Amino acid sequence: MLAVCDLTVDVAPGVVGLVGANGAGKSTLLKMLLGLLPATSGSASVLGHDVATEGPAIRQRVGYMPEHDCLPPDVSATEFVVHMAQLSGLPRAAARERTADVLRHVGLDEERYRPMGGYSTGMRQRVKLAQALAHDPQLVLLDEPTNGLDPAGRDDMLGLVRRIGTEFGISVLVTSHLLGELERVCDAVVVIDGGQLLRSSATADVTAASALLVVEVDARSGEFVDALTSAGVRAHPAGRLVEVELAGDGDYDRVRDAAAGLGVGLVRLEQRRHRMAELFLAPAGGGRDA
Amino acid sequence: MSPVDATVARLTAGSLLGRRRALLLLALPAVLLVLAGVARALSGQDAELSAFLLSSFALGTVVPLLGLLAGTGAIGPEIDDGSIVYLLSKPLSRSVMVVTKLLVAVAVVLVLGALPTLVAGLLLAGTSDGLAVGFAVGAAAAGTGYCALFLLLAVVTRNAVVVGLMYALIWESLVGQLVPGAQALSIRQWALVLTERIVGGRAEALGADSAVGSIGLVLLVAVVVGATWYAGRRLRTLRLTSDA
Amino acid sequence: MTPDVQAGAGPVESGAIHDIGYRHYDGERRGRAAVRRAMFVESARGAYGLGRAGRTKVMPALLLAAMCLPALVGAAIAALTGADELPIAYGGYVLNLQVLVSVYLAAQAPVSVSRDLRFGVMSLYFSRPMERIDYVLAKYAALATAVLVLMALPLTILLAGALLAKMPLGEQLPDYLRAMGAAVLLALVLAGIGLVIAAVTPRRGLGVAAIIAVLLVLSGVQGAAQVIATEQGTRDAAGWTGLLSPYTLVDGVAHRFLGQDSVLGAGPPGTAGALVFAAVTALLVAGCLGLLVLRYRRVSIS
Amino acid sequence: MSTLVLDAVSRWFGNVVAVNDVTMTIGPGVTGLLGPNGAGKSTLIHMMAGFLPPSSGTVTLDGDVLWRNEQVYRRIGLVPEREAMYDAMTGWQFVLANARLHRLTDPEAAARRAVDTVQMAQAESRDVGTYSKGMKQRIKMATALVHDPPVLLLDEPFNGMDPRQRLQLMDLLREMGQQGRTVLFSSHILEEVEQIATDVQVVVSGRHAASGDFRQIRQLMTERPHQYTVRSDDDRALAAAVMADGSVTGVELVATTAVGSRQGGRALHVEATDRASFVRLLPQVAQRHGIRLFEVTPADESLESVFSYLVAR
Repeated sequence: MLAVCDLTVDVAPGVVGLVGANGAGKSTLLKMLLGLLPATSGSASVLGHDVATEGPAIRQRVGYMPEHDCLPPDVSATEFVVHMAQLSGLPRAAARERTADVLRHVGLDEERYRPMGGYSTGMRQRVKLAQALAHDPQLVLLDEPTNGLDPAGRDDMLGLVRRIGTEFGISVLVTSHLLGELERVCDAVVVIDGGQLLRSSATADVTAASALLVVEVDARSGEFVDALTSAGVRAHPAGRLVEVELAGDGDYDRVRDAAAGLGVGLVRLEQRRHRMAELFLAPAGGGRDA
Repeated sequence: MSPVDATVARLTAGSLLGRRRALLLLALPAVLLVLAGVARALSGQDAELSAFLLSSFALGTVVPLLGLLAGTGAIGPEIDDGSIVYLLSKPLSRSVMVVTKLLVAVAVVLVLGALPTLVAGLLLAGTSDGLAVGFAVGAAAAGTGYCALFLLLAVVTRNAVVVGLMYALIWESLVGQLVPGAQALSIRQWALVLTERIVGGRAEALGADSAVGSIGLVLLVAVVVGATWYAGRRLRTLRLTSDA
Repeated sequence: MTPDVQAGAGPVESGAIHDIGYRHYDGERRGRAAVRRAMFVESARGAYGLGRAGRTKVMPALLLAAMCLPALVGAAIAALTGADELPIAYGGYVLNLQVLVSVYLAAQAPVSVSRDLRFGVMSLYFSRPMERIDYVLAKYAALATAVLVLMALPLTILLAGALLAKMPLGEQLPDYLRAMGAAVLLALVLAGIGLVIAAVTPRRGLGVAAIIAVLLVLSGVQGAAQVIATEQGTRDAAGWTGLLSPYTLVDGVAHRFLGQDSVLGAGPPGTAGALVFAAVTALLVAGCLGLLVLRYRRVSIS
Repeated sequence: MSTLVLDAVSRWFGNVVAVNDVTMTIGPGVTGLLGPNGAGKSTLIHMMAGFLPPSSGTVTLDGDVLWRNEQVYRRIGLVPEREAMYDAMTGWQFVLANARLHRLTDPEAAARRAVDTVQMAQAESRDVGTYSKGMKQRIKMATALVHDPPVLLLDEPFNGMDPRQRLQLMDLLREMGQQGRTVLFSSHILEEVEQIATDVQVVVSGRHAASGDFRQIRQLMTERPHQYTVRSDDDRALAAAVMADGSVTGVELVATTAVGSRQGGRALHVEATDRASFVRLLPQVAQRHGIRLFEVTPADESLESVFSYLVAR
């Protein structure tokens, strides 16, 4: 089964997003970067170390947070992360010290002494992140860190990922299929689907504004569309919204004047950003279920 | 409405006879039969040896292990990974589920425990002293008792197998030897009452007798019925929390 | 090469002191040996529930107590009655309680390895500078140590009891040391068997049942074979049956090489027997290790 | 047409109160049970599925108590959150087995209909163990539909699904709702709830925080200021003009930093208590002062903000 095929990309320091549907090859790529999965062809190097030959050296400097559950239920977070730090080569005293530090940074307070079996999804994700940071890596690979988190949890985790990339000075490669969040966090994005590279560019231009306006009025939107078309603006209704094809900046004023003229409320006027969602759905298409 | 549901039986058999567990279930009787064959080839029909083999190995080792594997395996895996929810969300009485699962487990123990004990017994001692039939019936009774008890354990606790082991190995055999009184609560001794009746006079001499009187049978039936009834009640209120 | 800390496009704070901020670590980073030792210590302690939730301590504590009870009683009797000999010999102590050892092994081997398989912890281990052979060696040593403790503690209590009863150390020590030597061998053999079986399935219940089934069947078959062999009148044949179960195998080796009198009667026949017993023991340990390395080479880290 | 009624339901485990005095009526259509992790959503669903008795209050389906009443499962289809299924069976065998467990008159036809409804016909002969997350979810839906129940309960159905799989499941739920079934699904992924739930029940730390259409919820919370982001070609002038009106309580000129996606630039944050009059006022004031409006975005209208507002309260 071709999980990842002829992918060529180089990832600069900072926070980089790896986007793809379930089964698009994200986890496979991460395992190859860790030197755990031999690439059938081609080569890769992480922090200057060749993946094929210098696996252990890479794994000493890299932190990995898997997407799937990986925490034993009968041990506490503190005990577990100390153990993991030692397995990364830290002596016991340093491991204990760094664990306390890292658990505080990821926001685990007094629950850290309870067995992890009773942890919520959010707390589990924090422990998984802590064990990836405990040995102070140069690079962390985070596989869908916000999986299963609610909005509050998601924002915390994304804030954390952002802090790791900036304040902690650790490079981050984070994967996700919830696209909105990568927009808010990453400096650059690599989009892969079915194991192939779709696009690799800085986040800014991936979500560049396109020439489409989305307008919503709180009443008489039919008349509103007529007013626009009679003012020479190409507009058509889309559900309770109105889509306007922007011919020039003048159209902004025509929208404003149409709303003012009819005395209706202008609830929404937005440039239809090329949301990553469309970018992601469009090329894959078809019924193939990843 | 019949007390047994064919689909539950088929699902249970499917999860009970998973590849690895089936291997283990088949290995046990296989060893018993090989052993009986070797013993027969080497020392011909020897009553004392046959009784020793049937009592200590067949009834003492193979049957409790089969009961453990079949009894816990009939419902344990489904509760452990949560797939029991597909049974619990059906308009099906919980006691029908438990009875069906018990019958599947007992069937396994009969086919892979009692029957091979009969064959081994015939191989070892022919039909003399009714040893073969006696121990086969004993194996069937003990097997049923073990299945009922261990199935209940699987509903009540996540480490049913370890607790079951502690009962079958430590309580029944180890403690049983040191403290004879403990044998009053041993399923094996209750089943031996049947064996003793079938073997008759020479049961004592051949070591096929039971340390408890015929009250043992009453206790055996009580355990089977009681455990099954209580397992049904507990299944009705089973909470699917996912803690380990 | 640590990337410089670029603080996004916000205004650059000059002179801000991140005192409780994230601190980098530039201390010592040890190699695979230290990693192996850390895994060994954690796993060995875990076999007695140390460092783990309370629930996991119950069963090991119960079994350890059950193992030590007869020794305590024996030591007490010796001390009180001032006997000049222990009521229970060192040599036969473990073999008489082999059921307890088997139950402990069957319960703890899955806790040691199946738990890592079931809860996906392998990917955390193998995403670290640790090879699969390190994992196998650490787990093997840990379980062997745990099983050894289960046997060594009661033997030591017996020794203490003997000394309390003013029995001369010179007399007690040789037997004690022979028994301890046999215990080490038995721990190595049992740990191998236990881990190989437990590593096959992530399901704890099935692992426990499988291990106890193997141990019981082996000792059952051995017992039966021995009875048959003695009836046929050939002591040697009875001796050879010792190969069938780990307990009798180690008892045979201890008998011939450590001079401990064999508990189960017929020891290995002749020097050939002794050599074969020793070879089988070594092969068993090496074989289990080899199987485990093969098994963990195939473990995918998802 | 079936209705699930929770009347003053509470549930505690020891001294932890998971659900606290919740009264809720769930009728036909698609209802989203919404709340942060640990808010008591799955406890509620467990009680509605009859797997957990309420510590106080009653949970009934068309008047029948759900606890220890196996017959109620003729009218309930449950899609559990856990992935565990009988992996050694094929998809078809699994759905058929569920049909037989219901003792339906014609299990084959029922299974056939259910598998086709979830569009899993092409993969039905493969073992369930080989299915992707999305396919497993659809087969679970099939097992819940096989006896054509009027009520469908789904526990976190969207968990871990990528957008494509989510869209397929959303269409399916919308279709179930349109057939008049009472569909209840729990989620904390708000995008889905917004798009398909006709009715929303919000639960926050065990309490029933809000119910009704989420826009209604929005209106109900009028006392909370509405936040707007406006970008124009003369923000400062627009700010002055807008402040003159009574509906606006606060205006703030902010520089939007380029974090990740958005470019830098300036914008106006407006807080208005009277939403309706502000949105009508804005275009008129801009027109009068000749200010070009580039962007008018309600900063707090998505369910996400409704939700975090309730959590914060």
